[in-house]
Amino acid sequence: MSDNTILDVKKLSTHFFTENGVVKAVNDVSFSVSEGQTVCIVGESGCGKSVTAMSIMRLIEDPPGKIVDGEILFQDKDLIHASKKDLRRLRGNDISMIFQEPMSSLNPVLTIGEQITEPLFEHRLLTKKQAKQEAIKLIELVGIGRSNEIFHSYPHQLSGGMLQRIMIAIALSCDPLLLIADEPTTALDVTIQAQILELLKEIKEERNMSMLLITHDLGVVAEVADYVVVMYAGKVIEQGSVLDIFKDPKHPYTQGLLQSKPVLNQRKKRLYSIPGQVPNLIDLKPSCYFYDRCEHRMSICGGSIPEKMEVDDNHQVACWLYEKEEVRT
Amino acid sequence: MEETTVQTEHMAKYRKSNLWKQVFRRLVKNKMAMTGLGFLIFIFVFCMIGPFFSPYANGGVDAININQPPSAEHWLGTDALGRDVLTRLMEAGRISLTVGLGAMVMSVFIGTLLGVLAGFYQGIVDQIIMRTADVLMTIPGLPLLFIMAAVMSEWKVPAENRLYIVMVMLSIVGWSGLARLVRSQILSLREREYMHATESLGLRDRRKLFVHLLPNIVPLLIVVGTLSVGGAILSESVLSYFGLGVVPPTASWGNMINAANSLIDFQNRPWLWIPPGVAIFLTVISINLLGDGLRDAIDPKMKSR
Amino acid sequence: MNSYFIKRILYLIPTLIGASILIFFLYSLIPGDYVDTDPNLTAERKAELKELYGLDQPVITRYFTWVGNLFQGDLGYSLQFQRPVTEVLGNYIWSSFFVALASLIITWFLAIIIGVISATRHYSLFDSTVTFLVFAAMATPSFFLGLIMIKFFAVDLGWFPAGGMITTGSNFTGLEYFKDLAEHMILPVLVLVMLSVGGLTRYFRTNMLEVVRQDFVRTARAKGLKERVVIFKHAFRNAMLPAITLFAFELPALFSGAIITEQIFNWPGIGAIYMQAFTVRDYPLLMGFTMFIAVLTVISNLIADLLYGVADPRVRLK
Amino acid sequence: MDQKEPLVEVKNLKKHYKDSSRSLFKRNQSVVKAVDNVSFTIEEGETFGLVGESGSGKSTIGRSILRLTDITDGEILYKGKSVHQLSKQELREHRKSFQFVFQDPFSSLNPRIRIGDAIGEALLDHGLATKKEIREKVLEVLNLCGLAPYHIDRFPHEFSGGQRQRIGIARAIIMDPEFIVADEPVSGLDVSIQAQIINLFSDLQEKKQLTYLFISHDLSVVEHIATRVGVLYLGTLMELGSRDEIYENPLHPYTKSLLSAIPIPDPTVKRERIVLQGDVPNPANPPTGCKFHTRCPFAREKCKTIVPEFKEVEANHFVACHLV
Repeated sequence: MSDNTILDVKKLSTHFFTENGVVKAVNDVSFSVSEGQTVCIVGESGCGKSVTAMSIMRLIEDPPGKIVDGEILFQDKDLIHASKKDLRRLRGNDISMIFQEPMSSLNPVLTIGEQITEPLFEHRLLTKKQAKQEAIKLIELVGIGRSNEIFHSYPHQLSGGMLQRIMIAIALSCDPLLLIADEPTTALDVTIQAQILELLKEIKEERNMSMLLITHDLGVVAEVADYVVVMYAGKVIEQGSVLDIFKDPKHPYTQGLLQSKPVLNQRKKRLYSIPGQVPNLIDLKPSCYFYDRCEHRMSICGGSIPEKMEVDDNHQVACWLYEKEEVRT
Repeated sequence: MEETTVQTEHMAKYRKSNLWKQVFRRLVKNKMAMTGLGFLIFIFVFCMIGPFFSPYANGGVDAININQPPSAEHWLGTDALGRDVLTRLMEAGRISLTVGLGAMVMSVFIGTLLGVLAGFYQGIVDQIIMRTADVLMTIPGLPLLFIMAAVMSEWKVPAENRLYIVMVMLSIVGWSGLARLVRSQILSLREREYMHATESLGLRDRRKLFVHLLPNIVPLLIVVGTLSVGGAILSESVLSYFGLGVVPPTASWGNMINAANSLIDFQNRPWLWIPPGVAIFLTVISINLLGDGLRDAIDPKMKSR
Repeated sequence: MNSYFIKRILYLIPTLIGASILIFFLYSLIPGDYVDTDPNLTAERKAELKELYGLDQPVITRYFTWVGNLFQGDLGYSLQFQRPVTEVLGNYIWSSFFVALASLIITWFLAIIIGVISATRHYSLFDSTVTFLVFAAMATPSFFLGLIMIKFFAVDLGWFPAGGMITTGSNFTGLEYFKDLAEHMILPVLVLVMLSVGGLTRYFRTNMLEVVRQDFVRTARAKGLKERVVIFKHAFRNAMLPAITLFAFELPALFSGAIITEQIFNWPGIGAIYMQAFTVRDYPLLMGFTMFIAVLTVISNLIADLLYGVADPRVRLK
Repeated sequence: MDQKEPLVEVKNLKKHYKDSSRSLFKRNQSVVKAVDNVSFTIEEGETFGLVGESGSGKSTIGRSILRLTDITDGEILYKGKSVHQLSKQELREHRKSFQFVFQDPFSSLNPRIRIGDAIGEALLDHGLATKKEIREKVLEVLNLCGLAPYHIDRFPHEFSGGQRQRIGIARAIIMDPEFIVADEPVSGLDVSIQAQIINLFSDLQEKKQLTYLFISHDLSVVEHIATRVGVLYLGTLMELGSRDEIYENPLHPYTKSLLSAIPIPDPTVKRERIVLQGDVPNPANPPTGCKFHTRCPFAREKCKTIVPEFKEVEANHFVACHLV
């Protein structure tokens, strides 16, 4: 790991204890984010990408969820054992987060102004007047005109795209070192998605902020990521630089995912499709979790879980195909 | 969290049983609900079978042993006519439980019928039914019950048949709320895509109604029905206490408490009126616990605990 | 302007007409009337009185006379009190009102606090205890609870008076009078609170639990706000919104009094009068009173709607 | 193209509904023109792709064609018959030949009905087969849709999203329809499952000579499956043409920007992107003139006032824009 690592997640496991059994939503996940870097966690629904983000923010609802193992180091501070007070000082201040549904993520009975100024009072201890000025500046920063009018309006008066900009303004209010964005454009139309992605890229450049982006959309990943973490069934199955992942994917799942997505101006007679379904996260067997759906499966894949291994500089994959012969047999 | 719900969806495919079995399994796990159910069974057995084992059944008047405090022979003492209070409590329970169940069945029937008609056919039918419900709901339940009770008192109904009249009254007051509930449920079900699908498949109304809509309101009816038995028992007790419901010599828990109206009985003979009150309390709390447990079991998302 | 408001008011008319028909014809179904029940009257005198009160007219005619008078604010003439119904109501309504108001305030205060606490720590011992007590309160018949209270607190322990509004025969003034009044109020208010606090607590608890799960509460936490702020500023406000409607629904109860508790505690309020009127068949009073409640119910529905509109920005500004 | 009668003909379709936003003292009633004068045809055997953002009216058009919703004005002809003028009985007959596949695989199946019954009930209700024949037929379509025979007695909650969408498709094809409207059938699904379902649509079309109206917000999916594409904006068709024309030679500025907004899953491709400013206007209060002028980077004075004509600029390629 480089010296300027700001977030280091080590062997994180988050489980949900439900009436049907223990759901291993995040299962031994490790990765890191360094200063100014954009890391994307990509995967399909239920792969644990959002739970990973929520675990970093320590926003997992307990019960039923619980971080059962691992370490989350933010600037060498251990977030898992941090006190509630310390956590509160970090959230919204050094680490901030935006969510998938801008429509429901803002409080319907408070004005936009009230909601933007809250972290300013809480973390930056501004006076009322200063906070208002700052809020107006933030609204303008995220590309909304009529800032004074917006300051006094309620969430239902704005569109989804505008609300997501407001969420970004709130997230930026205390100059965070790390911005976690959980599917920030999934609920938005394509043309609005393009606006939000441009905005995020711009802001990130300007502030040398790190970003952890959670998404299911490979297109978005290719556009913004420096480094990509691919998750499947609660595990990291491959991680590497954006070029490694898109140009030289190693894991059969990553390869399949890239091939099954229809791409503009690349017509195929038939889409490649990965057969089968995502496994149930309750009774996972000690095998590669992709075993049932894999074209290249071997006998060892059904019997033991592959460890992550370095196949290239900074490119790791958890797949038996890349293990040396002698280990496999 | 979006992800956890997705996971439960994935888990779903491993539960190889129908929805009712799941409901049952969840219900059995709920301790409060099971305690309620246990108590209810006990009360039922106590009231329905109990009198057969009592030596004082069928209103045995005993002029020598009047107003006796609890003793080995009369566990809960005797009343002014020398009747055994424990036996009377059982007999009264039969009446009160019958009224509660009967009123529930009737109001669920009327409420469901009218609610379904209003929600399914809409238009003028809906208007008439719902406006009627509105009117009924402008008058609070208790005064309305009192008026009806007064009207019916004048009909000189024999005392042993009064309970049926009380049932009818309770269901007249009770149906409107239920009809509203059923109607709104039907309206929301109609917006589900599977109801649009029945339209696009060109299915007949009968099939839409009986195969798709009604089975989906049954869970609601079970919960509301269960809870309304409790409500009906409470209302009956109020009416009977004020002499407007079930009247002596037929015993009901409500009119047994009427003994408290006499100052001497009230102060010195608590065994006459406290046991029926406790019986009502236990019955209703058990019903409510069971109903609440059913609600949680049927719709875990609505779970309030 | 205000066309929506006017529409809402116009919409009330058919409901009220329906209510008046229902009330009038229900009472007219009861055989016998005030004159019939008085055994001291001769047949001639009865006929005379019936003519005087218009009781010899056909039902339909009587209905229209009654409704006509209603429009002029005349609820009829109480046969038992020999005074206009409005006057009788005016006399007794305030004593009901004070008891109801006191219990309403206490109930809401308790319910909000207990509801919010048990929602924020659900699964805790506190929460389970509250849940059980709530069920207990909802399962007790009101009159029985009243009787038990009198038996233990008034008769056995002698802490409070058993009934009435002031000590009979006393003529306290000033502070003494209020002290006496307050002592008499404690038990009825306590019973009313115990009966209604359960349902309301549960309502707040459910609302809070629902709101706490919403996305914007997560956002508030992600901002690093204090848990107190998250709960009271973000969650509580939203949980209270639907309760406004409920609050307005309590309006008729404030004036209609608690029929049962007043009867049990012999409290000279509107509820007790209602029960008395029943025994002597004072129909004008009964009908007038019932109609009065119906009007109040309808009005409070309207008020509930308006209040909600004021409180919720989503409705307020559009 | 030869001159055969189109399977579906949509003529000047309008669907307006009243939007009443309630406020404290007044009720603002405004008319939302969800679909505003849309015309197009669907030929037998083709897959017509209808794309647009939220609020474009694409789903409303799909539902109108199958008369799952009433229309305000215009006409919809199915094999020359006006769908919205059929009697109840005639409509029921027609329902056998056109079917709908819904977006949400979770709410489109009744949770209390076994999937065998859900798939077979249309045959039963229309009296098309005996119970035994129905079971055979159900097994046949299950197989066709990539489901296993033992699935027949299961309940919807035992299936994943992709499988449920297969069930929805099985239910639609059991009556051997000729025409299927698929409303965002893959937008709720994950990429790997999405590909399975898209392939299923293609396979079924080949095997059963189906005609599709495929509604989607995802232009890359539509490019893969459609033969002809219509682009909607605020209830109006902006551009209509063959797939090749729309994707290789888009003429309308909206189509162009829509295409450029889609992120390409290839970090080495750097494209010139037209980022549209602002939001989609409120359909209750659409802009005058060309509805797109508020966001169009090329808008001129006349775009603000004059509604552009929907004209054929090249063979079978229609555009509503003053600049083309």
